[in-house]
Amino acid sequence: MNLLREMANRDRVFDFMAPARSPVDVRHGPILYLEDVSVSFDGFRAIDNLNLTIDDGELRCIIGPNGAGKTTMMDIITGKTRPDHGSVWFGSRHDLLTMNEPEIASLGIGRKFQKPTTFEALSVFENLELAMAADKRLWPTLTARLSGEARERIDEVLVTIGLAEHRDRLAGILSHGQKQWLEIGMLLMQRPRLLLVDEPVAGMTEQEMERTAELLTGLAGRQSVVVVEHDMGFVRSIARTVTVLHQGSVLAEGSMDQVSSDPKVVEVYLGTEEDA
Amino acid sequence: MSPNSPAVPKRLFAATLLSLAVSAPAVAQEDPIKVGILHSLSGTMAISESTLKDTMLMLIERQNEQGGLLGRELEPVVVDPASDWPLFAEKARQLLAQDEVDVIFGNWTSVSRKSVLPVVEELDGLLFYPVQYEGEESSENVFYTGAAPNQQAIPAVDYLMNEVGVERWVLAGTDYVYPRTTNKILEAYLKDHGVADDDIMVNYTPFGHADWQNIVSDIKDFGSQGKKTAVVSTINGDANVPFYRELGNQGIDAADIPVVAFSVGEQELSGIDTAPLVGHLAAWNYFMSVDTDTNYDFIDDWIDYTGDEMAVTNDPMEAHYIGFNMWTEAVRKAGTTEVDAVKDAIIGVSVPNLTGGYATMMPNHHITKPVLIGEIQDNGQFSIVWETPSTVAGDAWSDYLPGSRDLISDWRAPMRCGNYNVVEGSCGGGADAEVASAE
Amino acid sequence: MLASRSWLSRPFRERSTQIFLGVLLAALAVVTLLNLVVPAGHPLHVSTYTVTLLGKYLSFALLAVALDLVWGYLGILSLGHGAFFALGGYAMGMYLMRQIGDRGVYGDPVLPDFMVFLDWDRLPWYWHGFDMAWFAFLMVLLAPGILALVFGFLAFRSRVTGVYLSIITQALTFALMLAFFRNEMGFGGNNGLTDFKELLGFDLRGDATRLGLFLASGVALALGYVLCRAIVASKLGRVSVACRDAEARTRFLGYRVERVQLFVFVVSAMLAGVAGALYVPQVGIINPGEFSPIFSIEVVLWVALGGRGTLYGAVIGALVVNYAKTVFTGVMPEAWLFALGGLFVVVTVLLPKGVAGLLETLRRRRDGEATETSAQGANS
Amino acid sequence: MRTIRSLVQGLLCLVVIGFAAPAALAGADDEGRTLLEALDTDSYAAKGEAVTAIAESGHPRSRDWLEALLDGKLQRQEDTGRFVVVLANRGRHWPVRDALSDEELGEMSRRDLDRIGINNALRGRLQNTLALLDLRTPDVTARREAARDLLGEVSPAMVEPLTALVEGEADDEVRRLLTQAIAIQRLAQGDVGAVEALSGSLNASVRSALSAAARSDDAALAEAAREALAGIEQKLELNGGLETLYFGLSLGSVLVLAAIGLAITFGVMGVINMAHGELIMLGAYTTWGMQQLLPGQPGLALLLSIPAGFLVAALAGIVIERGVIQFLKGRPLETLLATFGVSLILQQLVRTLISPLNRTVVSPEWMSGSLMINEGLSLTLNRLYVLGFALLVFAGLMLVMRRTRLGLEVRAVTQNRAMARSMGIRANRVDILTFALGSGVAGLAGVALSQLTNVGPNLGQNYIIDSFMVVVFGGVGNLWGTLVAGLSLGVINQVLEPWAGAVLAKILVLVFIILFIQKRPRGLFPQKGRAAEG
Repeated sequence: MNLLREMANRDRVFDFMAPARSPVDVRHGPILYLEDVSVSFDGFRAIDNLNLTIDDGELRCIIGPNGAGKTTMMDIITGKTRPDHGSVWFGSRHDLLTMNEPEIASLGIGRKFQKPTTFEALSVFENLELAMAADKRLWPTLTARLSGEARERIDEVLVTIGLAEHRDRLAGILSHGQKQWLEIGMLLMQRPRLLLVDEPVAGMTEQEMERTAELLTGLAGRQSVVVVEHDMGFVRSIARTVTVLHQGSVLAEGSMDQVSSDPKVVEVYLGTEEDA
Repeated sequence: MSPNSPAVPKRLFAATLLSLAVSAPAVAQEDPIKVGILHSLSGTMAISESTLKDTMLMLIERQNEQGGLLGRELEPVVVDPASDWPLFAEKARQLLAQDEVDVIFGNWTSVSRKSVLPVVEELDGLLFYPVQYEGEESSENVFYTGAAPNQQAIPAVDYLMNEVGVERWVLAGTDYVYPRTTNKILEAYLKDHGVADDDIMVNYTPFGHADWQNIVSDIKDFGSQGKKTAVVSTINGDANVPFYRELGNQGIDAADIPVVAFSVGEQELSGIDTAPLVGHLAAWNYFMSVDTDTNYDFIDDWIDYTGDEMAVTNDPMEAHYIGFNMWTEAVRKAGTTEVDAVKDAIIGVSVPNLTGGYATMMPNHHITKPVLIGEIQDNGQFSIVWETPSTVAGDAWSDYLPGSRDLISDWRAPMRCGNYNVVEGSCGGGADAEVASAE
Repeated sequence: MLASRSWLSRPFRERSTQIFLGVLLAALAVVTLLNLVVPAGHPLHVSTYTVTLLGKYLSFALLAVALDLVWGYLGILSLGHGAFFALGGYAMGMYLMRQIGDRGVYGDPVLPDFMVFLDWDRLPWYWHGFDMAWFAFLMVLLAPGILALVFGFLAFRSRVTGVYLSIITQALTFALMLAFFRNEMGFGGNNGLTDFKELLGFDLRGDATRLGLFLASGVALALGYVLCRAIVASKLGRVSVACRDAEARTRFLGYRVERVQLFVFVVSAMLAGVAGALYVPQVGIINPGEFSPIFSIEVVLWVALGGRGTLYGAVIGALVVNYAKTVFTGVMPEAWLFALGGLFVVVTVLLPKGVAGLLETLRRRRDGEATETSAQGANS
Repeated sequence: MRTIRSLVQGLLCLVVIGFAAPAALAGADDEGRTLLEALDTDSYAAKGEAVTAIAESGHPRSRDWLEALLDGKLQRQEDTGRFVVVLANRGRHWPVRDALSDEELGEMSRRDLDRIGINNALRGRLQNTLALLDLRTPDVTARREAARDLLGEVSPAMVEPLTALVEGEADDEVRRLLTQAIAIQRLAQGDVGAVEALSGSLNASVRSALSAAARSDDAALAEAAREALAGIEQKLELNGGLETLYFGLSLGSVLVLAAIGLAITFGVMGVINMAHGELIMLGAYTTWGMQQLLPGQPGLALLLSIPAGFLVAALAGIVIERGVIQFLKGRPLETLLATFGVSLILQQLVRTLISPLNRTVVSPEWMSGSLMINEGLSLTLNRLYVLGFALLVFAGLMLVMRRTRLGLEVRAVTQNRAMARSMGIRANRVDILTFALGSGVAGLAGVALSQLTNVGPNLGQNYIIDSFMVVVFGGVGNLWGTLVAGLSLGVINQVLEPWAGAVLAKILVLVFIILFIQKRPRGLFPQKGRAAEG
């Protein structure tokens, strides 16, 4: 009986009543913090004691040969893969390892996949609409109506990614490059604090690459951006700090020049550069 | 194509010729009498039911060769309810409301009959149901030409108890109403005859059960307790083959533990390697091996009709044979195919059965039948080892079930009731309303 | 917020829904007129037999719409939707059984005949309450709804997808079929529930009741269609399409994919339950056969044949296949399976998007439209 | 037996004297006719006497008569009263042979013949009589068989002659069995000493006799019997466990066989082949057809059915692949629709072309009966063969997939079609071959199933659901998974069955699969790697 009363009286906030987004606390340091993270698949160590820190507002490029663990690292940050041990913190308040993908996404971590993944049966506009930051719980989604403000914001992004005239086309019939842009657009609609961008320029022309570089550098400062990329030219054009991953852990870190003169990096890369 | 198809154009051709001929005005001018045939031609029950459709077609063809009925030709209307129970109701409705048939011969499973029953009652049709069933039913519109439990199960158990000296009983059945009821009746009957609870083992399996290893092993164990043991099997259709195979392979033969089956007839045996089954028993009201001239004639007809020298006849076919003859007899008696007149006329009608006696339609819409016990032979036939001295009248309501002990059925005026309670002296259940609305 | 702007009213502003509802309601009205006004002998008369048959088709159509909602828009191929349909049917059947009262053959005021028959001395607990219509109708929704909720919760939480999900839905309905076949379960075993007398006081044999049931099925189909359209046209509908095509992506956008799936799945199951409840009084029997996996596969075939992911295609598919079945089983009882089997093969090979896809192509050809927007349908 | 013999001989004398008149030539025939006449009676008791008389007569044809009688083939022509032996009794007209002169008489109508009927009691007596005759044959196996048949069947009158036989018997096993057979009879007479000879035997008749004795009023006897029984029960328990395991493996092997073809068409190619069951059915019908072609040689027919069943089903598979599935590349769900249509057509085709009825497939001699491990545990031979066959098929498939060019190409095409094509693999050809392989294996399953269950149009439907369950439970695309899944589901089912009943056991297995898939959403052996993710 007492227990019941206690339950009833307690000034308790239920999970589903709590706001979906809670502010990220970056007063005490980095926005993303990975420590001693390891994961292995069937005995193969994809990530091996990885330590990585991303500061708020930073633009970081991560490079590394195939199989270095780049995508797996992204999977861990976004909650798709659980590490065997280690800790992953978003700001100083949020332990990402205790959350699932939608929760992590709601915190403000956006991700662009290596292979562009858009909703092919929906129009470009609808793709962006779904990505837009909003109350993404069930009932609000069901009853949601598009406000004029939201519409403007979508149109704005459509212009930014150069797909304004393809607004009502199905995403499925866009070209590879256009899909890349659409996915970047979806990232922008999410208004994330941290963007994880996996190979953004694959399949893009020179001009498109330049625009992407502009866009990403423009984002940095307000938002933190982590770019995984193979294209060295592109990396050189945007990078301030570069991290080199090799066999699941950090091989080197520093400016592009520092890194590229590092003998360990050269050794690793010379063997594998060609098929990158 | 099915064996009967050549007959159809031939018959049509003959009918056309007849209609052209001046000498046969009666056949040509009046509408044919429509006979609905409601048997599954596809799905799980096609195995059993499709021959019944052919039987009916044959009987109708023979009848037409003899000049039809009341000077009119008989026209079969065949539909396929596809072993789908709700579809049975729909097809019955189609036959009665759309095709306006005068009578329906059909159904095999209890559930299909239950499904059709409200439709036949609502639209006031006639249904002849040819398969042994669990009883506990008597509808004004249905004529049950198959065996009720007292015409099959009880005599079989009597035989085993008295002639074979069985003391321990395994009641094995497929889990549906017919085995459940039959086994209940048998349990009550056996206990009345002093069989202890420990000496009865009841087992139910799902439809089409294919893996009998454990159960046969249990039966073997149950049978090795020093008393003569028998299995009373109400196992349905497809499950029998693996059951008998397992029995044979685990070394149980009829001399050790005989199995008496109520659902295994010549047609089922035609799909089984019978060598290991020799000596197991079945109880029916007809066997193809019955040694009478009417039976041999029927078999010859059937073989000619199907064109298959190896074609077999079985109990439900005889039931249709009897039912069809009873109906034609009643129509002749009534002088019309009008349902109410036929219903009244048919009670008391006697026609020859195939076992050398007569079948009479009783007031409860069940018929009189002899009960035969046969042992399986290696050629898929039964050798008759025992039969009741006279025919047994079908009992709609079992005397061994508490719920139905006091019920009787009599569709003659003035009672006209399918479930008259002799203790309370009233017609129970829904029949009240029916009678009221009918009058 | 204005009522007309709520998510539920959105479908009424869509042209396709307006056409659908128009055709459906017109058909209901015409059938009713032809049944009531035109005299029986007249060639245009629609007999009560046909009305009941049409009513059955309409309840199947509702089931097909329910399946299309999960399959077409959520990408979950349920091979067990017959289970929800049957549960709704059983809930209705239990109510109808209780309505028989003492008019059963044994005249027991409480126990249905089959329980007397099997010597049960009292009603099992789960049969209580079904004598009240409101409770029974609530259970028509809740029984399938709760099963879908529990099953969906487990499956979606564990992210069981694709063919694995399809097969376990099949296992679900198969297990239920075996369970309902058991006489100990207290649902009448193989015979199921039958010999119903009346519904809400109306005699089930009456022509008016049959017409009423037909109309109720039609209205239920209309409402179900509108509800599904409303969900599909909402943002949630787009999210479910997103789940269908790129589940992981949807998660990374911050949507709780499993909750979306669960919601749509439960709604669909309840609709299927309603369809079952309408089906039972019209055919007069409910038995475990409706749980059979083959029946559920057939439902999938209706949807595929009509055109998946269009809702109205599901309706067309259900009507076409069942009408064909009725005609073929009567006209060519020996060969109808060839016709039906052939139909499935031909339609799949020649009309990959079903009848709806064909209609769409024809419409576009007529309009001469070059927009590719609607050309790209759901790809499996 | 001597007592019976003297009695019968006395009777015989009387009869012979009565018929002494006929000519000497006909004398032998007359004796035979008299013996047979005695069988033509309605009383089974009198028939029993007549059987003994025949056995004791030493007539050269007596054994033939008894066997014919046992088979229901000893008949009498209605009008002439001539005794005949029917040679084949199917259909309406039967070839017959004169029972006395052994002369072929051509065909007679079934109408004109009256069968000399027997019932089970008489059948038992006949079998005993034949067994007694067999006990004198030089063939040891036949003697053992005969001795085993006598367990529990010995009548008081037989004790004495049997005891004499035991003394003259050379084979230990026959001696042991006969001693037990006699002991059972002595036990029934209340002889405590007989228990000793019986203890330790697992034979069902022995147990039955001991159980009866344990209920007897004689306290000492009951006690001794109970003790002996306790010992037997203990041994049986161990056997019971082994037996359940065997049952489970056997059921599992059926599941594996049914599913393994699907593991290829569905698991490897991604075709949701609803017609898989009907391909199994085709294999079973091939066995039936083969037996029709080779009447009287069921074993040879069965062996030939293995390649034939494979070919028939594989050809059907090729037709389905070319006719339907090749148009549905990359639309797996639509293969479900189309192949379901194909399955309906195939079923109805069998119904119309062959028959809606089940067909008889005969088990060859070497597959009937069981392999006796000990008296309490015997493994049914047909299931043992099926188990072995399933493992062989599995091994063969593994070999094809792992060691042949085809297997390599199949794996290449399924992993990356475009890449495989660019490397010069003819993907279409690989598709055809893969589908044919999967279908052919389904045909093999059909050949095996024809030995266990019905051969009818519904055969396929009974296995299609189970097959999908097994493949999915094992992990799509993994042959080992299918093997392990099939066997383990079989064992689980059989372990549960005695405890929960057949229906509930099956339901529990299904629930288990549902829950297991929650735990491992991609089956027992999931396909690995990022490629498998959606």
